Amino acid sequence: MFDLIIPFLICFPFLMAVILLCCGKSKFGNIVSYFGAVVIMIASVAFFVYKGVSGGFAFGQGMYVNTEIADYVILAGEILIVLVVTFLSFKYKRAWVSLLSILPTAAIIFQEEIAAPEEIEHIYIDKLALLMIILVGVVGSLIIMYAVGYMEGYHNHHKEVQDRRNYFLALLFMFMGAMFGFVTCASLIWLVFFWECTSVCSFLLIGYTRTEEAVNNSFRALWMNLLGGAALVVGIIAFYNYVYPTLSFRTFLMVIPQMTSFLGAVSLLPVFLMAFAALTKSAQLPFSTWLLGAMVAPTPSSTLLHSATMVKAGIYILIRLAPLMAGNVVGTFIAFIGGFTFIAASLMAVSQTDAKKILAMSTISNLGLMTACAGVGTAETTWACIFLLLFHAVSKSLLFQVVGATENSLHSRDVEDFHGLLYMLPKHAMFMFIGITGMFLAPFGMLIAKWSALKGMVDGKHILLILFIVFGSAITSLYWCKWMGKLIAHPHKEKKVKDVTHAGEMISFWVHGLVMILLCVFLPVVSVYYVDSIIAGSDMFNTNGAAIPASTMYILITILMLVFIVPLVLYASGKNDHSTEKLAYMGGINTGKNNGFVDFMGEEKTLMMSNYYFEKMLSIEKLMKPAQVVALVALLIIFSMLGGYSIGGMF
Amino acid sequence: MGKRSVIPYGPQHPVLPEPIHLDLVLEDEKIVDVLPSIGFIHRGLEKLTEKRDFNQMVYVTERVCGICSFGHGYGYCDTVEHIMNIEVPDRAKFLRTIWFELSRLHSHLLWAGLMADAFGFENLFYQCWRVREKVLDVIELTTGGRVIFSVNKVGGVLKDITPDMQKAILEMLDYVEKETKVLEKTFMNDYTVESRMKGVGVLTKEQAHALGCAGPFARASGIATDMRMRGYAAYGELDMEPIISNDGDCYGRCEVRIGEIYQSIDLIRQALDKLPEGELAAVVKGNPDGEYFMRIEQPRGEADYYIRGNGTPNLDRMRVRTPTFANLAGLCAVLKGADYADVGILAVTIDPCISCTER
Amino acid sequence: MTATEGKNEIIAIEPGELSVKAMEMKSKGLRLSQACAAWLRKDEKLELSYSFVDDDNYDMFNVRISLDNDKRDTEIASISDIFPYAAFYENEMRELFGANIKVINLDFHNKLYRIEEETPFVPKKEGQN
Amino acid sequence: MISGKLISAICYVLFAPLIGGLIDGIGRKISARMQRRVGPPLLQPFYDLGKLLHKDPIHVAPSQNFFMMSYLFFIVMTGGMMFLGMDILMCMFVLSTAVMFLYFAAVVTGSHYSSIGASRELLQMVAYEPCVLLTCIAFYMVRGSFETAEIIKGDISPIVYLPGVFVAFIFILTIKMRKSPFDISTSHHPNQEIVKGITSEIGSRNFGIYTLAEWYETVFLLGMVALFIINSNPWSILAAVVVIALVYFLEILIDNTSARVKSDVMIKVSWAVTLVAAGFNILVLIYFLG
Amino acid sequence: MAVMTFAGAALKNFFSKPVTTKYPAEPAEYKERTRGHIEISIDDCIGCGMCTRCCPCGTLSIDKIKGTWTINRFDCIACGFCVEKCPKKCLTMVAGYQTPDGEKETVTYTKSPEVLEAEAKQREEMAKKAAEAKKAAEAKKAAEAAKAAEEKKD
Amino acid sequence: MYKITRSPWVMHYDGSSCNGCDIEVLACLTPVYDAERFGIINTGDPMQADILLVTGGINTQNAPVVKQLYDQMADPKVVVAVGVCACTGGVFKDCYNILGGADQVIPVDVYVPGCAARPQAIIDGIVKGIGVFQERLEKMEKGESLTEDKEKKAEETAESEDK
Ligand code: SF4
Ligand code: SF4
Ligand code: SF4
Ligand code: SF4
Ligand code: SF4
Ligand code: SF4
Ligand code: SF4
Ligand code: SF4
Repeated sequence: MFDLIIPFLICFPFLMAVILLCCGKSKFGNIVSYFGAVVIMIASVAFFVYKGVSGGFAFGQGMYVNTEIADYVILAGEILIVLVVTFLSFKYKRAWVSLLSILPTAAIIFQEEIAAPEEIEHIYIDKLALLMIILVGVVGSLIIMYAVGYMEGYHNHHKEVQDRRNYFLALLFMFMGAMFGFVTCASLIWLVFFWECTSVCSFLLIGYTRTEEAVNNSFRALWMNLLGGAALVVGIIAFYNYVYPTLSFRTFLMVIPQMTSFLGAVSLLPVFLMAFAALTKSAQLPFSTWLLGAMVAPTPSSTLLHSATMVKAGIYILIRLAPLMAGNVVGTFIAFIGGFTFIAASLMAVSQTDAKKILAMSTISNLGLMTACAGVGTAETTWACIFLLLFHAVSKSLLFQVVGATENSLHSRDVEDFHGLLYMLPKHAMFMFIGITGMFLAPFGMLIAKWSALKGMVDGKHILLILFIVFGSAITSLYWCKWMGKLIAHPHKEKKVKDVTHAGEMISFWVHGLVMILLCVFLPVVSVYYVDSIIAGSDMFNTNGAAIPASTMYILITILMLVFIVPLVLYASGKNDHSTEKLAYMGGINTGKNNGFVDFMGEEKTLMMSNYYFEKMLSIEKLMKPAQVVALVALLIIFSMLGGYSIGGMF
Repeated sequence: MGKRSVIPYGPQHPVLPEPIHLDLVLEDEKIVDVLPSIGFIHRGLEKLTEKRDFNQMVYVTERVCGICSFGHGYGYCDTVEHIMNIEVPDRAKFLRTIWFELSRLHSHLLWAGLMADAFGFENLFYQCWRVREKVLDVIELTTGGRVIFSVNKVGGVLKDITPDMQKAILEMLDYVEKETKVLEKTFMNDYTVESRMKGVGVLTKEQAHALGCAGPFARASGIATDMRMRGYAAYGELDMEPIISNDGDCYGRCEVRIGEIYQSIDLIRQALDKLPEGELAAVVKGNPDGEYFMRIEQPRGEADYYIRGNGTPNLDRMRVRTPTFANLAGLCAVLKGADYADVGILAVTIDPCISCTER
Repeated sequence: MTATEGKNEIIAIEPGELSVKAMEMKSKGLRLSQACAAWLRKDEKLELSYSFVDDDNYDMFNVRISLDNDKRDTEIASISDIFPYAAFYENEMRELFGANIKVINLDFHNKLYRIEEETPFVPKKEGQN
Repeated sequence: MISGKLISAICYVLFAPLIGGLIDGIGRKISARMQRRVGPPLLQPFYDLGKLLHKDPIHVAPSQNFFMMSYLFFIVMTGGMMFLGMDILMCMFVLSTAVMFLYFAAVVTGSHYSSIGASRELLQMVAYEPCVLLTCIAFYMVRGSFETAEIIKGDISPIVYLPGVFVAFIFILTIKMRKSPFDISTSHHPNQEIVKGITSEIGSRNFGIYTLAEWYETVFLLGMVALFIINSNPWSILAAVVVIALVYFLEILIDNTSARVKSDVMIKVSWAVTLVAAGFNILVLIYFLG
Repeated sequence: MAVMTFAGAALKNFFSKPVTTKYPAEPAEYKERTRGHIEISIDDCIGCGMCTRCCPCGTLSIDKIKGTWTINRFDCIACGFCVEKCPKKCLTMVAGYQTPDGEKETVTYTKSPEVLEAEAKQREEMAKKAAEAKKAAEAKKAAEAAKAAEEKKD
Repeated sequence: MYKITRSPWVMHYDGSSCNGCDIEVLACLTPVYDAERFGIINTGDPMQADILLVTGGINTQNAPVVKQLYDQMADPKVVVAVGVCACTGGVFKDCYNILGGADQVIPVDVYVPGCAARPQAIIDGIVKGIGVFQERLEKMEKGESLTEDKEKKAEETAESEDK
């Protein structure tokens, strides 16, 4: 009975989307959305709990072997997607993009038709899938709740954008449905469908405002993702025809290591193509630009793309592929690209003042770290990868939402304008603080994940990756610290800001913050009882036991909790301590306050302090192209290597 | 505008003890705009002529600045002497030259120390100032003061340099020459020092001319102007060439000043060699009536004196245009585009004297 | 090189001629070495002197504007557009002597020194205190 | 065994200030002699600390007091963890957290010198962090553990395998100890273009706390140097002390013979040294051990 | 690209004796000409006031009758102009600076009683003489007047 | 009672001085006089300074600056006026833009005469200031107000001005 939740989770969002589309412009959409979000959240949590209680955690579970009707629906869906893409690309005079949709879809349909009939499980639930479900379910629903409030404020300010908020919400729902499908399906055909589905949804979301920039960016996102999709299709076809004739994803994962011994590099080609697809989806270099462009859309869509869904789809695939990449050339190159993206994106993040751009660059960079971990493919790094994914999803979602809400109140999302935010919008500043600490600081989990990643890479003797990480993490701290410093700094001007944040948004913040803290506190529990067993799962590493011994873990956590608690104690104890307040030092010419000084004319001037950005050196304009070239070259090298082998192997 | 910092520099700042204030606009640490503000040290001493007679004014003028105090006293006296047509005895001219160069020596060593201090080289600062103490010893020996000499008067000098003192001076010169070689090695060759000076605050010859720069600041940009070439005091009888550099950056300015340390040593030796016998001062009668423009070379560059007498002991106008005043525009020019970390260094490379700038 | 004392001339001009003169000096490649004002107590006269110097032969030309007491408010066009660094001198002359110099490129509005007393070097005019 | 570690950690907490202060005093004396002057008395740092703690506490923003206390706490914790024989990589993460609190204490005032100093402190972190992490990793490669208790147990001193890393670490030490040419965020001398930089707004008691934290940090950092030397042979401790003395003297000499460079040069040079010395060393290590 | 070029000098310094003077443990040495502060041999002063008039700071004051000479040492720039101008050469510039203090007190030198007495006497005498002279003059005048009157009569 | 006399950190502010006294203040720190023997450190930062050395007189523009720097210093604190300019205005006291010595705006504890004040005199002045410093600390720890003390001082100087 509970197993029906899976199709429910996939279909219900689509249903909600349809309802929303029918709502037109009415306010009714808000209620529908809240309802839908709550239902999805409850359903996913319930399913998770049920699985835990029923012992379903122990093993993976496959289902839905016979799915003829569903197959037709999916076929129809695929064709629908092609039609939509073709229509829009002709409409916006980018006809060539439609080829990227038509050809692969035709190929995969053809492949499906000619494939020998086989009995495969179409849905497969294991702990990894469950993790993704709960992540998408909870974070995604919160984002939708947040979106309802946000769009209200957004359309109040942006009169120039046509109000199609129900359409927007519908897209968000569709996206979630596709995500649920993607993480649970075990058929390669379905996988391709859901993949394309997320691509198109994100395309439509990005183009929401229909401005020229939005259209450009949305098409960039579309073609890059479709290219990934095409690679996926080619990979599947290659796998079916040259490696092993099956369309089961699980078989794919299990069979490849065995085939490598006598097929050689040919068997790695599908892995590489799939990983390549993941790179596009996870916005790794050289495909990072689409994620940056995605920011033209209203904040909830960026939140959704950046945190729990879209980009995580790529990582999800990479985690699945991790064991296949361990120690081989594909893994090495994927890890290289990941590591390189980590450091390059961090560098670019340093030069940004736009909060959303910083978040975007940091997303790309963190995804790079995850990609690198997956690419290394040992149990330890995969453990780290999963934790990174978990923490990143939560804190990024929180950060995006807070930034969006702050922007609605402050009318700016420039970090420089966040100067003294703590005194203007204290709650927002606090949540930003939590989000940022979650991203890189003790005691939050990212740090432990990083620790483990480093250890794994040292064990694997990946010197280049180690260098990427040690240099990259130094840079990471730089841009986050800068931001945090801005929040608490003494304000330039005592300005009052009207807080227009909706209750729905606030609830979302609180839940995120709470989840964040709980995750930290229960990190060992999560690790020992959950993540470790993903790693030990049958299609992962089969190694029994944790990647990091629980005892070490507990010590670390104790220390880190101390780190958390002691300042609070100090803060409390320091409250009624005697200390005299002095004016800040300004060479003796402050005008009786800390933010004004006597200027050259003897008049008062406001003291402004900005952070460092190194714009001339590190701007995106300057670094993106060369970084893309490096990554592209790496891709070409591995591609020609594998292609060469494969062609050689075929004849 | 968001990425810009607007901050004050000074008036109280340990790198440059003198109070000058700059409004800076920074991008990261790059200076994009600068506005100077002075007046923290303006006394209005030029107006004291109404209350003090022209003989007392010698002591006031000496206190235009405590570093080239001698030069100001000299410039003032020379201008008055021109107006009153006083023929200063030759010995006095030579003695004045020697003291002038001693004060240049101590001033340049002081500058070198402050420069070292500005780029955070503590030990070098101490070294320079330690050497400078030797010069001060000699100055105290001959004049009785360490920084304010008070040996000038209208008509000549008050004190003589005895043969014993001459010997002491020569010994000191040898010592300073030796030590300067050590300093030169570090100032001119050290990587860390170079990284702070080479290419920092470049001013081309054209710019320097267009901005009216003076002294070593201008000479470092290749402008061969040195008022000593006008031959006042005994300079006409000594052998010298202006020292220039074509770099136009802080390194060039440092090179010029170090060259001038050697030059001063050489000039003092020459002057001692040629020191004529004779009176120390001429007799002064009457009051100045008339006007004169005088230009001399202070350690920091050209200083202009303008004096207007009206036949009474109280002058109508006593005006000092000091080198730093001329170099302010140049300073602002080199500051633009420099790093914040260079502010101290650039301020010091013009060898600023705010005290005399504002009088 | 031999020592050259250089010329030292004073050239009297009318207030209106200043810019022309400055242009002329500039075209000759001269440098403005200083500008100053003087208040002659006996003659009750305000004098402005702009000194131009030649760095090659140490010549000095002092361009002089004399203003009688009743004319001391005469407007004088700033030469700071010709010699940008004249601004400091001109600001000083205006603040301390009340010379009515107009359109200075970096105008401190009588706040270069920020002194309490107005134009301390010249006596107050009748009707003012 | 556990108790042994505990004792050493307690000793650290109790005596590090004494040792740190004394080291500071010796350093100042040596510096003075290099400048050919007599210099302050040996116990001067303690007099200074005493005075600072007796003055009226001041702040610019009230939260400074809290940030400074946290800074001190985390520095002590960093060293404590090391002397407890715990994970050295974690120590370093805690150390960065400590630095962050100092950063907060500076920026919270919004004043310009301390903010610029704080920004530069971050740049310093960017400059030294890679090397510090690589050092930990190098220890791990040599000893197979991040735990200091394990690192000191080998038969051969790690420095034998890690000469390049040692050089890089010494280099980075100059930054951490705020010595010229890398005292860019604040310096012990008042000749900084940003006055006292990150500590500009920190006075009286808070500055005392800062001083104390610096002493703890000095001992911790010199402890890191000792890790390169110490092995299972008890005599190696003596060798470590000698090496520490030499290293410290070298740091002072460097301090006394260089100008303060700018931040870009600092990052460039320290990254280059890290990459060349430490990176190459680790590469070789991978070949030989792997 | 040389680094640590100063190391040689620094090490040499390190192994040489510091140049620091022992002041204040040992008293400072002054040069003969050092302009420290002004001393007066007050009894030689004739109270002419030359010094007070020539002092650029207006530091000095005298009271001729009381026989005092007052200096504010916290105001004297030790320029030596008064020394130069004093007609009796009773002022001398002495090495050794005036010690710092918490108050800016002036110092007053008073002539010794004998000298004062002598001066007073002298003044009296002078006054007497003057009076006598006056008397004499008056007498003379009177005599002349009388004479003139007599002549008139004639 | 704790002795804080061994660690007087000074901050130097150049009022309207001619530089003569400033360079002598700096000269105190250099090898020949080496003020650090007494624990004296020249810190540029009022937050960390105990003794304010003022050189030069006070003019309209720097009066608020001196006052502010003084206010920023933590108690107990001491002011030493170095040079006759800072004591009385010295040779410039008749200038139109000189208000007088440092005591015009802040209470001065020790006056160091001289033009320029000799390094030895400056060292002596600081040492004298240290005595005041210790007294102030003792007062402060007893909970007595320091301002009273300063006000009295200011009054006194005002009186002496009147005279
Ligand atoms: S990143 Fe910002 S500026 Fe760029 S397209 Fe997106 S919203 Fe516009
Ligand atoms: S600044 Fe932000 S909130 Fe304001 S109108 Fe623009 S987008 Fe809307
Ligand atoms: S240039 Fe400076 S040091 Fe020289 S006399 Fe002028 S004020 Fe003094
Ligand atoms: S100094 Fe001259 S004026 Fe004065 S009493 Fe003597 S003779 Fe008379
Ligand atoms: S020195 Fe002579 S002329 Fe000058 S004021 Fe004094 S008495 Fe008069
Ligand atoms: S030395 Fe100079 S300042 Fe002092 S009393 Fe004599 S004349 Fe006056
Ligand atoms: S000038 Fe000499 S004699 Fe005359 S009052 Fe002064 S000290 Fe006395
Ligand atoms: S006391 Fe003398 S040396 Fe000192 S600042 Fe004043 S005039 Fe200059």
